[in-house]
Amino acid sequence: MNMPLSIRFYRRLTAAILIILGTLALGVATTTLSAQESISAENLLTAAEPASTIDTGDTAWMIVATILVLFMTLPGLALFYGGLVRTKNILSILVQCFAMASIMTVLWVAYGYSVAFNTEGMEAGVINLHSFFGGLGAAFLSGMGVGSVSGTIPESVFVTFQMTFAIITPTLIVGAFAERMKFSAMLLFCVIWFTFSYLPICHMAWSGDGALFAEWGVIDFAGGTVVHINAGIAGLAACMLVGKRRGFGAEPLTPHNVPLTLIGASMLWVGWFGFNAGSELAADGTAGMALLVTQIAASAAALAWLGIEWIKTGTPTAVGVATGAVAGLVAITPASGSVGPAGALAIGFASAFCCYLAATTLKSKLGYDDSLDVFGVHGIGGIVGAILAGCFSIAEGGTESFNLGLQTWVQLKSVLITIIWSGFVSIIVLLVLKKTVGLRVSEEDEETGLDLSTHGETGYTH
Amino acid sequence: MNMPLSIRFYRRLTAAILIILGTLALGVATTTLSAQESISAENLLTAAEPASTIDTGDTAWMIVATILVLFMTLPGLALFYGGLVRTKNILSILVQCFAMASIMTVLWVAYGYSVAFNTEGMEAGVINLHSFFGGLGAAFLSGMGVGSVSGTIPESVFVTFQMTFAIITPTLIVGAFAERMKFSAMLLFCVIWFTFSYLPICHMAWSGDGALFAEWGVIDFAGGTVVHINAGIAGLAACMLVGKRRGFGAEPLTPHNVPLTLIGASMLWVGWFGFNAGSELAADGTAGMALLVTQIAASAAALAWLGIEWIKTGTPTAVGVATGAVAGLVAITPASGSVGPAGALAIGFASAFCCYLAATTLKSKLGYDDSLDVFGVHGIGGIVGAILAGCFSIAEGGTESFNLGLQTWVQLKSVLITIIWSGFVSIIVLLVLKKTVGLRVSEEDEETGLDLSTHGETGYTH
Amino acid sequence: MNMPLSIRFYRRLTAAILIILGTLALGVATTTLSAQESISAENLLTAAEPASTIDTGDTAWMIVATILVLFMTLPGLALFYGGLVRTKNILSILVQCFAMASIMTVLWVAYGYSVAFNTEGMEAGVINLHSFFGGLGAAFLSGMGVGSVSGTIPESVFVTFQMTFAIITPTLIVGAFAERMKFSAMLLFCVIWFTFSYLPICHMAWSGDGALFAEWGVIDFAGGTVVHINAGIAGLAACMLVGKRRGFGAEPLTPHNVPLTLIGASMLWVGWFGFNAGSELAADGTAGMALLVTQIAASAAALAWLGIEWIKTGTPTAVGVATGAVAGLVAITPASGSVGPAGALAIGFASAFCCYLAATTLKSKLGYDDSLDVFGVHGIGGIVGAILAGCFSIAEGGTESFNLGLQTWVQLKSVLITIIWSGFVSIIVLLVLKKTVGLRVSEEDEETGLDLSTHGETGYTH
Amino acid sequence: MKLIKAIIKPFKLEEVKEALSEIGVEGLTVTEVKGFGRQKGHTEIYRGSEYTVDFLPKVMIETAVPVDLVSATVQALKMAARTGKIGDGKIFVLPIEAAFRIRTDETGDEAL
Amino acid sequence: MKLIKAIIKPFKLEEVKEALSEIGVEGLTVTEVKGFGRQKGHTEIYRGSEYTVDFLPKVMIETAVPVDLVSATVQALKMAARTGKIGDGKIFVLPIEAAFRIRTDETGDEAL
Amino acid sequence: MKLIKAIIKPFKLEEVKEALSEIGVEGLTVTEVKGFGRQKGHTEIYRGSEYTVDFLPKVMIETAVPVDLVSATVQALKMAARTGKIGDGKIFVLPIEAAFRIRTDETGDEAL
Ligand SMILES: Nc1ncnc2c1ncn2[C@@H]1O[C@H](COP(=O)(O)OP(=O)(O)O)[C@@H](O)[C@H]1O
Ligand SMILES: Nc1ncnc2c1ncn2[C@@H]1O[C@H](COP(=O)(O)OP(=O)(O)O)[C@@H](O)[C@H]1O
Ligand SMILES: Nc1ncnc2c1ncn2[C@@H]1O[C@H](COP(=O)(O)OP(=O)(O)O)[C@@H](O)[C@H]1O
Repeated sequence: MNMPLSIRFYRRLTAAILIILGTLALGVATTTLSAQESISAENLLTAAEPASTIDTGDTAWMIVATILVLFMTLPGLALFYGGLVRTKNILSILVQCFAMASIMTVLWVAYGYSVAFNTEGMEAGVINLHSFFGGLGAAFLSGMGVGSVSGTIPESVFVTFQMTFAIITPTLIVGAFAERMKFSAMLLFCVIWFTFSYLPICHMAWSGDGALFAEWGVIDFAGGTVVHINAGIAGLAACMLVGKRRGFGAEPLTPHNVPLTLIGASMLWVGWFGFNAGSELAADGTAGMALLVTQIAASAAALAWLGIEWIKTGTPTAVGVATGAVAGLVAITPASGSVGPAGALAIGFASAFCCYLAATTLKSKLGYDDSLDVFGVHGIGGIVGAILAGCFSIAEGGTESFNLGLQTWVQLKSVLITIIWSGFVSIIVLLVLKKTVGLRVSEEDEETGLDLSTHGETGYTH
Repeated sequence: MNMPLSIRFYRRLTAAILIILGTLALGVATTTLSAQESISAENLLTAAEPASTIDTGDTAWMIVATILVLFMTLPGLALFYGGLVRTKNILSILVQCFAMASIMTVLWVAYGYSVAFNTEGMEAGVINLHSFFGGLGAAFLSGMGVGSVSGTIPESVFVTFQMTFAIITPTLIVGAFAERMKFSAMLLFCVIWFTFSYLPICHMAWSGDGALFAEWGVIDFAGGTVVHINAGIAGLAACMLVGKRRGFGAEPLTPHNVPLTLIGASMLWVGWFGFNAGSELAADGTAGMALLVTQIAASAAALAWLGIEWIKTGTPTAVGVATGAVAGLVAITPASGSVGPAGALAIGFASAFCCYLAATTLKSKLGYDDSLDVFGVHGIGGIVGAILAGCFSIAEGGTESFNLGLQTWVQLKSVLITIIWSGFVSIIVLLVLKKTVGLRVSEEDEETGLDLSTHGETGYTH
Repeated sequence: MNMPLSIRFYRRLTAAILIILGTLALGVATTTLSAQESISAENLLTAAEPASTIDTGDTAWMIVATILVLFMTLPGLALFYGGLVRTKNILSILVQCFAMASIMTVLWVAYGYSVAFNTEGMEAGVINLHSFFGGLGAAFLSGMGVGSVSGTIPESVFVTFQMTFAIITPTLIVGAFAERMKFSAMLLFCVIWFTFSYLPICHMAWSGDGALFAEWGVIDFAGGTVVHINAGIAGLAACMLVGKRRGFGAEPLTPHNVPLTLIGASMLWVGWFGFNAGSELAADGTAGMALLVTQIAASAAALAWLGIEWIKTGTPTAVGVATGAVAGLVAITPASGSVGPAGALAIGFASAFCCYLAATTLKSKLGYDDSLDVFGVHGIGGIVGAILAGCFSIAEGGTESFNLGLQTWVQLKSVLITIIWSGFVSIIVLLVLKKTVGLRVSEEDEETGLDLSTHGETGYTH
Repeated sequence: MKLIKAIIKPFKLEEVKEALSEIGVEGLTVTEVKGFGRQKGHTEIYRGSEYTVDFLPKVMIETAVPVDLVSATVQALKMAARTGKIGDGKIFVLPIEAAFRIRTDETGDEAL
Repeated sequence: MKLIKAIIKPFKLEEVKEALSEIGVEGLTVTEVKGFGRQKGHTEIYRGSEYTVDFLPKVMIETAVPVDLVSATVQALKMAARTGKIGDGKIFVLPIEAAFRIRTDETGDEAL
Repeated sequence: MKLIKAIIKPFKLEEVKEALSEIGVEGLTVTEVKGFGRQKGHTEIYRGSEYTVDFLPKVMIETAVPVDLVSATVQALKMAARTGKIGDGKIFVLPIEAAFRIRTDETGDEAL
């Protein structure tokens, strides 16, 4: 299987480089032509405004939003994923989520925050290296103290809030190769992918004037490209290169504990308000509207998924309603700062339909084993949301300057770059790891379960 | 069983109509006589004050309070109830809770908010149709934008906060007919009951000048009538009309997973601070006091329940301490904006005693099968709280204008109207559904469990 | 076993009294010499400033922080501990945690708040009885109303926030004697220990000018001495006097449900932000920095524990990563208001190492059965954190007045006093209870499990 | 002495236990098992894909009875466990060569 | 009629079931058991201390077959359950004196 | 060869396993079962109502031993499992007609 893969890989490599270069050219052209202002401009590191002071209300909300986003990973995502695997692999999921949260925290402090948000060398209207990567000037949070302010909140809060995004994104990928990947390979993959895919995409979208997507004027309020598409594509690449689980297709690889999954889904749901309404970085009307549309999209998608199942199979399932809710939450993410209730309903429904197709029909047609549907839900949901965010956005400051066609093209371009970038980085890293440390545990260890073979523990003793 | 029921039903119908008419007349009379101001006046939709601006601190708190109340339903209530049913029905509870949350969100946006809070046609001192139902002027949240303000918070936050109340109330009812009701009938019942019982009672209590209970001057800070009595009565009606579970009385229908129930109870507990302290709609001294008295009442009731069990049976149980805490939380709800620590202690103790009697002696005497004691805890606890709220209230603005006897009468009247209204709506809807879609699953499906028969899934695989 | 114990006890009693007297003398001397200002001065009851008004942002944050700390106990700690015991004792842990939360709430209102925070009779620079115990002037919260203010928040919020600390501290001890202690003895022990050890230590550290530790200028931002060392020592004393579990050392007394433990650990983690960042009592830069360093220390310790296990046994475990995170959170607690990111990393790593040694090597060497490692994690972690808090603190208002050696000595002294005080109170109370109500359940009840024998219930029915 | 081994539907356990008590069977041991036979399994659904679960939950009762109680036991079992629908289960009778009560030193029929 | 009792590795259950179906065995009953034998247990780790877990998860299959199917059944079981590694398990053949189908009044080989 | 089937109290399992190992029993299979017998069940409480739980948790040990080990095995079982209190359990001895080790082609006593 190595030979054809490496061939395909080189083809893809060439293609990817060409596409990236082409898109870059296009980006520069479009930028100079349209010179739009970024709608996601509130999402910036506003280190440039030294006179600003702290607002206690905004700070209160942002501290809580930070806590809510961490809650999404620990225990939200950990349980959502943990319930879906078999008994013998539950602890492997939990350890992976805890380990990811811890490692990403340290890396974020060390260089992540700087590579993502340092604005050194960036200039409005100019595309250069720093449109892709931030500088290392803020590495180890140098220059940040108790008194540092970012917008109307302490910079420490901004750093921690963004850290929680950097935690959940690589952790999302874990679901794609659950139940079979080596612990060491999985950690290495996530660390390298974080460095070379999460950080640059985050920088392109959210670091302000001079950043690639921001210059285009992308609408990505809380992370459609940065978080969900980015992770979804990495998941797809990983599950294909790691290979299917033993027994995939032959035996039912069904959830061992559905209540655990629904607890996790609930926590993702409530935490997501921190994710979306928190991305406003203030306690104001936009945050309030983000709260409302998040709830609407999640509900619409949960209902749609339930309805599809009820019609198709007669049995609306618990895993279904939870997956639907998550699909809706994913899709509203990029749009949550700019759509109204009607748009949220539409995005929720659309996301449920597309993700349902992806997680059932598409997956079984193409035959990849994306264990917990990272691509089907986050990848596809993110794409649906990112594109519809353009369509349903209420333009800021009046409609005259808002060009729907152009905006949709901007959204598409950003989605495409994210797909290519994340896919490219993922494939390279995985191929290297495959040759070196190896991606999979042994057949016997997989049979025994990762809990016992890798972690020396069992989840439950009766 | 149909014949006598329908006879009883017509009798009740006539009685109910008479009582309602009588009480209305009484209401009008009392109102004109006393012309009190509503103590729950902060609970209003203040669309009439266009000059108000947002306070970031209040907004921060109300966003979080909203999230906390959603957290009470998902996963709080879902787990509290889920742990109490048998293994074969755990997923049915979870699906029902998720489905209710999603449906109510959509209905709230469509017409719920408008019917509950639109003040069109209302006038202080006048009882008319709009004292019972709001108009449809705010249907589909028309007129609400990112800039709309309600009091000191964005209107979007107020809408979402109240939405979470509209979510949890019908979801509470689910516990009464758990383990046997048809999924379709259950959804239809809840949707119609929400429309014709939740919305009007909410409007009567909380929509301000010109609303029935508000005109009387009811004290219902966070929803004794609106939420708990309303749901408790619907639960009682439903469990009686749906009928007992197979095996009720003969075999032990005991909880399958008590830890799940206690996780749920804990989440209800912490979420309840959003419910009660959030009902102040601001981060101030009243919210702080609501926080404190909520904690005190919950603790007092948990201790009392534990003590009663210890004395009566020698074994203080986990389900008992959790049920006690919930009983205390229910009872403090209407009173949380107006009582002090001592009142909270008294309300907590009283609630535990009454609910204990209801959930054990009364239920076994009367022989109805309220599976998870929705009536015993929420109905009875709500009544105890609503009445004691009058007794223990610290009058606002000095004691001279506060007449304890009159206030208790107002509380009683509101409780009575709620009981009759909710009971009446519930019985009608259930009887219609019984004749049409049918209320119960087949015996075999009940035996198999709703998880497999309705949802095609099993909760746990070992 | 009684004879030698009572002998040892009298020896210890004498020793303890001598040490306390000696240290007091030392304390007075040091105080007059150095006359430092307390760095934890924000932690005070500022009833003396009547002109202050409420800040809604600070209030919003502090209400949430209060909720988060309650969430740490219910369900956080309950699940963390609950998952670690055997199936037959899961409910005993849950009941104990619920009961403790309820009892401490009532006691806090009755006299706890007053004994801990009443400043009557205290004077800056003077050590007298009120340096150890507050007066009873605020018993039953007398004098506190809806309008009372403490700093920039309602006093009711301050009371409730501090109440949650008074709840979690004695509840921590429960882990030490899990699976064997009598319910009645356990309640009595905790109530008396709370009164005579928690309240005074809390008063000494946090009640402001004139309090023992505060006069020394101790750095204990969120409760290294007050909470963790205090509880850890009580746990050690209790597990030794209650005796080992049947089968300890012979059979594996392993966790019955590791996922439950990891859910609990996650909740402790997220709740801890309320604990640490909330201890600032405001939404400002210090709170933001506390948020950040808390996250860093938890992550560093989780990684370190994982790494140690990976190197030593080849199997990084789920229980390990969770225990590591908690160890880091414990250690950063006293330091969270005064250290920066680098200090947090160091404290996290150090804590993991020391707690790992304590929970594995030390425990098995000394042979005490601290069931859930209350001493190993909270006692040791608290000591490590309290001492390192001195070393890594960024002096407030410039470095010139900050003397590292002196500060470390102050930290050491406070740690020592706490160890002696808590140990002394614990031993006395336990010995009295042993002679009177008895500390342990019968062998048969222990064999059956506390769930059935004490609480008449079983956790799970399949 | 014979060992009677019956596989029945789980919800019939209570009734069977009572029926056996009535005819004087004083002890029995119950195991939760999964059965495969003529009765078809059910389908479960996970993210749109159906899986057939072949094994159905059953309960196995084992009781040692003196020879003269065998046919009464079999009869009682059949009456109490029967629903008439497929999947009601089986009864097997196996020989026992010796029996002991652990608590005392009783053996044979006395040990039951 | 004989009762064939086989203790096998859990992940072989599906294969064994199919092998038995093929040779005409129409019913079987499965129990989750823990086995102790030559195969060594594993070690688990809890807060730094290692514990040996002696008992390994196994699956016990019980099937009653007519006498003429016994050797085919044993053969099929052996083929399907064998991995060649220690811990593959055992097969025991026990006599059955009588069998009944609860649903009908069939007895003997017809009851299977 | 005989099949020894013992029903014991769960917490005695470890001791019994060691006692059997000592006398040379090399393998055994353990099932978690629920027992009903002279020993009374316990009462559980749920929201004020008491329920009697008749079935008690027990453990069933099955071990196939060569004929000459039967009485030693029974003896060891009795010693190790006895507490002297009601509910200690039973031992049954059943005939085995054939035994096979799945991994190899050994049969009879060699298969054990
Ligand atoms: N030959 C057999 N040996 C052992 N157990 C059997 C056998 N045949 C059936 N069973 C058990 O009896 C149960 C019921 O059998 P089934 O064929 O489904 O229905 P029925 O008993 O009505 O014929 C099965 O689920 C299985 O547990
Ligand atoms: N004498 C025996 N009686 C009953 N069960 C046995 C006996 N010996 C082994 N077993 C069961 O068979 C399983 C496998 O046996 P083991 O000795 O580990 O390997 P093998 O079957 O390869 O010799 C054991 O785990 C146990 O469940
Ligand atoms: N006749 C029987 N057949 C099968 N199992 C039995 C029988 N009698 C008792 N048992 C099992 O033995 C266990 C103990 O029996 P019991 O009568 O309670 O006490 P004792 O063994 O002390 O007489 C029961 O719980 C049951 O599992």
